[in-house]
Amino acid sequence: MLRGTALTRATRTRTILNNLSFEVPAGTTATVLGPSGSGKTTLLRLVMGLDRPDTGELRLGDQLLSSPDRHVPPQKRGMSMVFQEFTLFPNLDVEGNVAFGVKRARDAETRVDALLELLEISQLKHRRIDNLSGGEQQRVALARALAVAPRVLLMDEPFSNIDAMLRQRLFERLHSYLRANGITALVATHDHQEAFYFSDHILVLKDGRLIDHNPPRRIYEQPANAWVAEFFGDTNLLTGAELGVLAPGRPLQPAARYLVRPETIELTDPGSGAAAATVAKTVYYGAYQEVRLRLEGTGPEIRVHCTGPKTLRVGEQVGLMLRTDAAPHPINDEPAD
Amino acid sequence: MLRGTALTRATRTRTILNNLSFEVPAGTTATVLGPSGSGKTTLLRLVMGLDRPDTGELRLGDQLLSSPDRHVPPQKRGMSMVFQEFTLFPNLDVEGNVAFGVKRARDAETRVDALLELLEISQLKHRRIDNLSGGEQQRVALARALAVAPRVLLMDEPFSNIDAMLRQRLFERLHSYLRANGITALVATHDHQEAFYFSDHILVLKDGRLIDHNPPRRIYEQPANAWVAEFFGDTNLLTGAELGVLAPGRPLQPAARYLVRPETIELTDPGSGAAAATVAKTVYYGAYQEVRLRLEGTGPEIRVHCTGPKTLRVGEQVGLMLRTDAAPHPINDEPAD
Amino acid sequence: ADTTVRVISDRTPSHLEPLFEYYRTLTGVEIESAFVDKGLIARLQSRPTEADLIITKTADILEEAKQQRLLRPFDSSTIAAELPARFRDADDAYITLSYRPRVIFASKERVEPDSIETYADLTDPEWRGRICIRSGYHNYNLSLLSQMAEDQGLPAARAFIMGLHANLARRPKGNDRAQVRAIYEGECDLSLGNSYYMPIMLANPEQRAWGKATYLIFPNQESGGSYIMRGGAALTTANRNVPAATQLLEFLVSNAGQEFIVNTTFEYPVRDDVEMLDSLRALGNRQEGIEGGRFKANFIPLDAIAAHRDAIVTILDEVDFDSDR
Amino acid sequence: MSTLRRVLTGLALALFLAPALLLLFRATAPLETAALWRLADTVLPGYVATTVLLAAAAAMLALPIGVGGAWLTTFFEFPGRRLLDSALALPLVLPSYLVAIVYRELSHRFDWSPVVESPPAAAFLLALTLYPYIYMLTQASFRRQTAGYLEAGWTLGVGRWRTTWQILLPLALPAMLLGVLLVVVEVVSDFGTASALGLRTLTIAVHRAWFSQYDQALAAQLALLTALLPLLLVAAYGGLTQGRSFTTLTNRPRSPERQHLSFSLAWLAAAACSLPVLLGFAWPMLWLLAWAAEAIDRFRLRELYGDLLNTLLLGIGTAALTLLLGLFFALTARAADGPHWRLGILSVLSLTYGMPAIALAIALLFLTGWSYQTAGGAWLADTLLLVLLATTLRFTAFASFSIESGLAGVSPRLDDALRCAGRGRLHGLLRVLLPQIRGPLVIAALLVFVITSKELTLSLVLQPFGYGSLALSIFRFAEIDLYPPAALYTLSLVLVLIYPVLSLNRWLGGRP
Ligand SMILES: Nc1ncnc2c1ncn2[C@@H]1O[C@H](COP(=O)(O)OP(=O)(O)OP(=O)(O)O)[C@@H](O)[C@H]1O
Ligand SMILES: Nc1ncnc2c1ncn2[C@@H]1O[C@H](COP(=O)(O)OP(=O)(O)OP(=O)(O)O)[C@@H](O)[C@H]1O
Ligand SMILES: [Fe+3]
Ligand SMILES: [Mg+2]
Ligand SMILES: [Mg+2]
Repeated sequence: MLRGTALTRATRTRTILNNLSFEVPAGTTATVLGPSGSGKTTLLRLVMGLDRPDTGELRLGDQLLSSPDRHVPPQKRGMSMVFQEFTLFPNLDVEGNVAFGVKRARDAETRVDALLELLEISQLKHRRIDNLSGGEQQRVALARALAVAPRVLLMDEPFSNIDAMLRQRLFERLHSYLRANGITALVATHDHQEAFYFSDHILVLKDGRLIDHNPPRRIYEQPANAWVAEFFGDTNLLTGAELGVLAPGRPLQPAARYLVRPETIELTDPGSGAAAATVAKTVYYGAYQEVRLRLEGTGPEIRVHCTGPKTLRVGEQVGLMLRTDAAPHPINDEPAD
Repeated sequence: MLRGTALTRATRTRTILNNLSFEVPAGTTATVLGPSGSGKTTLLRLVMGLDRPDTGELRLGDQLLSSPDRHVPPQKRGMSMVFQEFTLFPNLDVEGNVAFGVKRARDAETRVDALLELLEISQLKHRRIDNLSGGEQQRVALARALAVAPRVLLMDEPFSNIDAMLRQRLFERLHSYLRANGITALVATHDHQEAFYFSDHILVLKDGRLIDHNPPRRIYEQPANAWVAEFFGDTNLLTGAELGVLAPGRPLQPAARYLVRPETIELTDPGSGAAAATVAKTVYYGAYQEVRLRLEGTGPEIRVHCTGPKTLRVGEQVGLMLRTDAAPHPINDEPAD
Repeated sequence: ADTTVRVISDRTPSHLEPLFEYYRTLTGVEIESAFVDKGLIARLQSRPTEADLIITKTADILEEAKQQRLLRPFDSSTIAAELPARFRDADDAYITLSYRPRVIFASKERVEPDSIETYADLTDPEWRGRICIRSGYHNYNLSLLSQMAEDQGLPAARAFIMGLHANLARRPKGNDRAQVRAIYEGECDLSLGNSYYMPIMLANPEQRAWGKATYLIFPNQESGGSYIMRGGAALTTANRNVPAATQLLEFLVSNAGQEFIVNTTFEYPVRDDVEMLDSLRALGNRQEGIEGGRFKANFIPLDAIAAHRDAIVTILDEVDFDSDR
Repeated sequence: MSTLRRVLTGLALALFLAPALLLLFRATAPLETAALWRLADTVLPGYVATTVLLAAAAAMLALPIGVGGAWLTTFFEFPGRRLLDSALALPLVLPSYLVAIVYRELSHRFDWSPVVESPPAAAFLLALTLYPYIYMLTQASFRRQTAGYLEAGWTLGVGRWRTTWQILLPLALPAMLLGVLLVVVEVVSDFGTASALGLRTLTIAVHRAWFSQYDQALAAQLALLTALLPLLLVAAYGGLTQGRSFTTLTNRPRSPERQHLSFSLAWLAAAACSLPVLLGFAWPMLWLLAWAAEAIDRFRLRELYGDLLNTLLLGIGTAALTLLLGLFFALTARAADGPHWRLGILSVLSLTYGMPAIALAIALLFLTGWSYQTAGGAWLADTLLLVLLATTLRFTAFASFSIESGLAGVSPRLDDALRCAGRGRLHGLLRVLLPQIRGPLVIAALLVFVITSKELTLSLVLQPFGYGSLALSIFRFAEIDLYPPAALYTLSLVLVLIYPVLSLNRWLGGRP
């Protein structure tokens, strides 16, 4: 169990991390998610021990790792970290980088080979670092961190330069690798897809505060507040009164606000459905089409994701209704903290 | 019009770019998409003039930019570039970096301010670049490239460290900025979402070859081959015979292979639908759930994305059918080139 | 109207500057000087007309320069009248300004007076491991050995070199004074050095003890005389200001000029009417036949000396003269 | 690389090669090798052996002192670190031969002072006075490195020492090697120390051939032979750095924090850093002070005036010129594909620097001899300009090596970024690239200034009429064993040089 209690870190002018408390059960994966500049990297550096907290405590199991007056140095924490900017050693080749932290030289060769294999970079083994592509470097950095067999693996945006297909494969392998080796992982990412796939828990950071800390599904469907809801996907925030138009007959509180995900609204032929609307904008995303609609009258703009090949045109008239299996979540719009 | 003809670039041991020909009409945005190591960065460097092609030609309008014996140096091309690893100037602050390329000092101040505003980094104006977060650095790099008012803007993974919400905002603003200023853009990315949103055309690279070069929708729905299909989203590649089970009554050629996107298959209650299947695996992605199913009998595994809150369990029985509005695309499984 | 004369010299500036200053007050002629301690001959070769007058501490290079036609014979009845022929080049290309014998420094404690009379005596096995000397290739030694070769024949010079080398106490290193100091410090008993070093050492509080520990022997007084080093002067081929340059040359051999030279360098004058310095009078006073510092010098013509240089160097190389003992 | 640039570089290199070519001409036309063969049969092997031994031993000693000092002062905190950081460069200000003379004199005066007139002892003294080259270049390289590597090491469970050993030190390899190259070249072409200590080196042999034998062909042959040694080292440098990367990506250029050492280690570090300063500077300086005190009554500020002015003019002029040339060369080499230009330039510069100064001086004398007949040429020779040309030719190696070692650490991506930023090369050079190598640049300027101020042979041979400099005055007194006034002038020189050396840290702007 990796546990942070009331961690704070500040520079002279501003607070970067503000009173963070969290828990990552041993052997599970937690994702730190937040917008750019929210303090993800700072948190990871703090857990790694590269920086010290100004207040608060960090524990791994029974061991006190960091507190304002105690500090286990990073190299003694049994952790390893993948840096956002990789920080590979330029004078070593790929193999040298990956083998760098391996204690027993005898193991190094096989271990390195296995990891390069895992990350699909075997053919780069003897290449110089400086002419690898971005994604290749990133995988080398990942291999290097895995090679030391850490208790806790910290990864700062480990897949930011890797395409979806490869990422998917790596996800799966890495996931089972972490499980098989009982490694606790903390992943910083800005990509909620990554977070959904990978993690048992998600820590949502905003401006250095932890504003949600729950399993993925919970966060998507019952986010702590409107901001979290939006961060994890397109949203419609509708009052009970507005939503009532789309879902006549549901028991809704007219003044409350509800989170309605775009994929839970169905488009129907004009005239049918619960409400009539006009297409205001469409964006094609492959797997779905985002449609922004204006309800008849002066209702709010509503976003709908609709799948399938049907092409909608701006100005077209359609019908709208809430899917019957959808359960709109009432949103407490105050910030969580 | 930016036009490459038969561009090739090789190292001693391997070919990195192989006989690439493409066109980007003036004022439009094209995305170079491909897996890690496919040659995206190399292509951008070549267009920028940082590297020379071994064969082939590159033209901008009437001007010959690169050929094996002619080479307009990068600083004379009226282009600018955002690097994958940002490569900010470490001795200058944010303002200094962004203002670097602005020729007339008088313009610099307002121009820089406007761009910082656009990219939401105004508050960083006087910060040193070494303590910026990854996403902040990336935006500074983008601002720096925009500040020189290029004819052609090259961006190498410009949003890889930026969260979806911000990215969405930046997309929109950048898009209108590029249009408003008539800037031709070439964006390398591994993220097909980005490509879909942003681009008029997509260039799909694989192992240094251009294997598809079409508008987004065309690529998603009628990809050049199976690999492209998979790269742009989850796929089911089913023979006509297999697909027939899901869509009885459609005119399909039993031996041909069809691309069936997961979101075009509907799950129904067990017993109803065209075919019966068992849930093999589910993954929660927020907006949708990926479900892998095994058809009754020994049919292929089928992926379905289903939206809505219904939770499926592994082993559960469900019904399956192709959505009636879906138009499966026959796939020519040979590589495009 | 041009009243400056340009002098180029390899002498120590402090030895000439007072003289130039005096000359200026005397005649109003400005002297511009360059003290090129090294590579003077190369300077002459590459820019033959850069100076009007050359003053050198090793007249050998004037002979070399003459052969390369870099000198202008002077035309001066004064010099012809006042300077004995042995101090003038046969073609009046250069003159000798002063000279100093290369003599033997001997330990007062450990070397009996008159146990050595000639250079060749140094090769006596009696002195095995008791002689110090600076590098054999130094101009001073090359000149000495060349004179010996001219005077006594090359075989004699070779024998001397080998004998001397066999008697050395240590590897040749340091300058002439360092050898005297080695005698003082007991490392050896005899050394070769230029005569002026004795008065110079005696005048220097730090070195007085070295000088005091030794006495001077003028060798070869029974035969041709001690071998010498010469300082000299000559006109260059520049024709900017020949009369003024000639005048300066004349001044250098005048009584006043000679006094300046002798007083600063402790060398011997080329005029008999210049009074001998007290510090020089005492030199050789332990040696039989030397009175008031008057000794016999061997004035072998410079061209004859130059002819032996290569042969001497060859012999030095063969015995590896500067090697560790 | 553009054609214009090629041509310009070619011309500049030709200028640097001219002295060597003249020597080659003298050495081979007419081809007289009898003297050389005779020498080869007799004493030459000894000269070569002494030279090689001296160079190798001095380099082996200077390397650990220089690198060790740089390592300790950059990465650790210990008592006196601030002071020692600057003080370690101090031996630079004393002319090597003078230090040798001090130690030689002391060995005569005191039984306990060791005898230094042997090649190993001479190598030790040379190392003591020359290690600052390595120290300064290496330190500049260390300073530029990022804390990121140490942190990366920690995250892999690897401690500071091993990361330093396997990453930080190797990244400073160009700086160390070029520092060693400078030391070796200096030793090989040194005349003063060798002659003060009675060593038989090749450079001594060159002097001998020239001034004792008047044998120009032999002297030229020997001079070329001498310059060969540095060329071998340049080849070694090329071999050792080829195909390796020393660049640090620049997104997070934080320098590592200094580690606080435990009590005993801290004092050990302080002692280790003090020792070279004490032996190479403080101790000889003490004696020079004592000597100078004896001559203080002879001190005339007015006499010093001209010397001082010339020294400053020459030093500053040479520093400026070499910096420009060094930059030009280093940037050319950087812009070129492949290592050929770089090694070519290094070779030419080492050749010009590696030939004994006397050979360069005389070669220049002959090269410019014809021009003396012209008005312009006479003017050139009668001003300081010819000396300036000579010192520039000789010491551009310092500037170029220093800049080269700095640029080796700058990622080529930065050049790429500059070329894409829509501004001309000069703008990028001034605003970004030069600030990146500010340390090496300042060090280059300082080294050249200091070395030029101590320079002897070139100004001796090429001096215009009425010229004097501090170094010349020191030499003339030392030559006739007048140490007190020599010491006095040395103190004046030290006073001129010590301020820039001690301010070095400030000019480097502490840490980025
Ligand atoms: N030394 C520092 N001084 C001042 N501000 C700092 C310092 N280090 C970090 N910051 C600021 O703290 C904030 C959090 O930085 P951090 O690197 O943790 O963000 P992040 O969540 O990793 O963002 P990204 O996704 O962009 O990498 C940023 O706004 C950054 O500019
Ligand atoms: N100088 C080089 N020598 C050898 N191989 C190189 C060199 N430069 C690039 N490569 C290889 O060429 C391939 C293409 O590199 P490139 O950087 O263009 O990929 P990319 O598409 O940008 O990948 P990524 O998405 O990972 O950044 C990579 O496999 C890379 O290792
Ligand atoms: Fe003398
Ligand atoms: Mg970050
Ligand atoms: Mg790339």
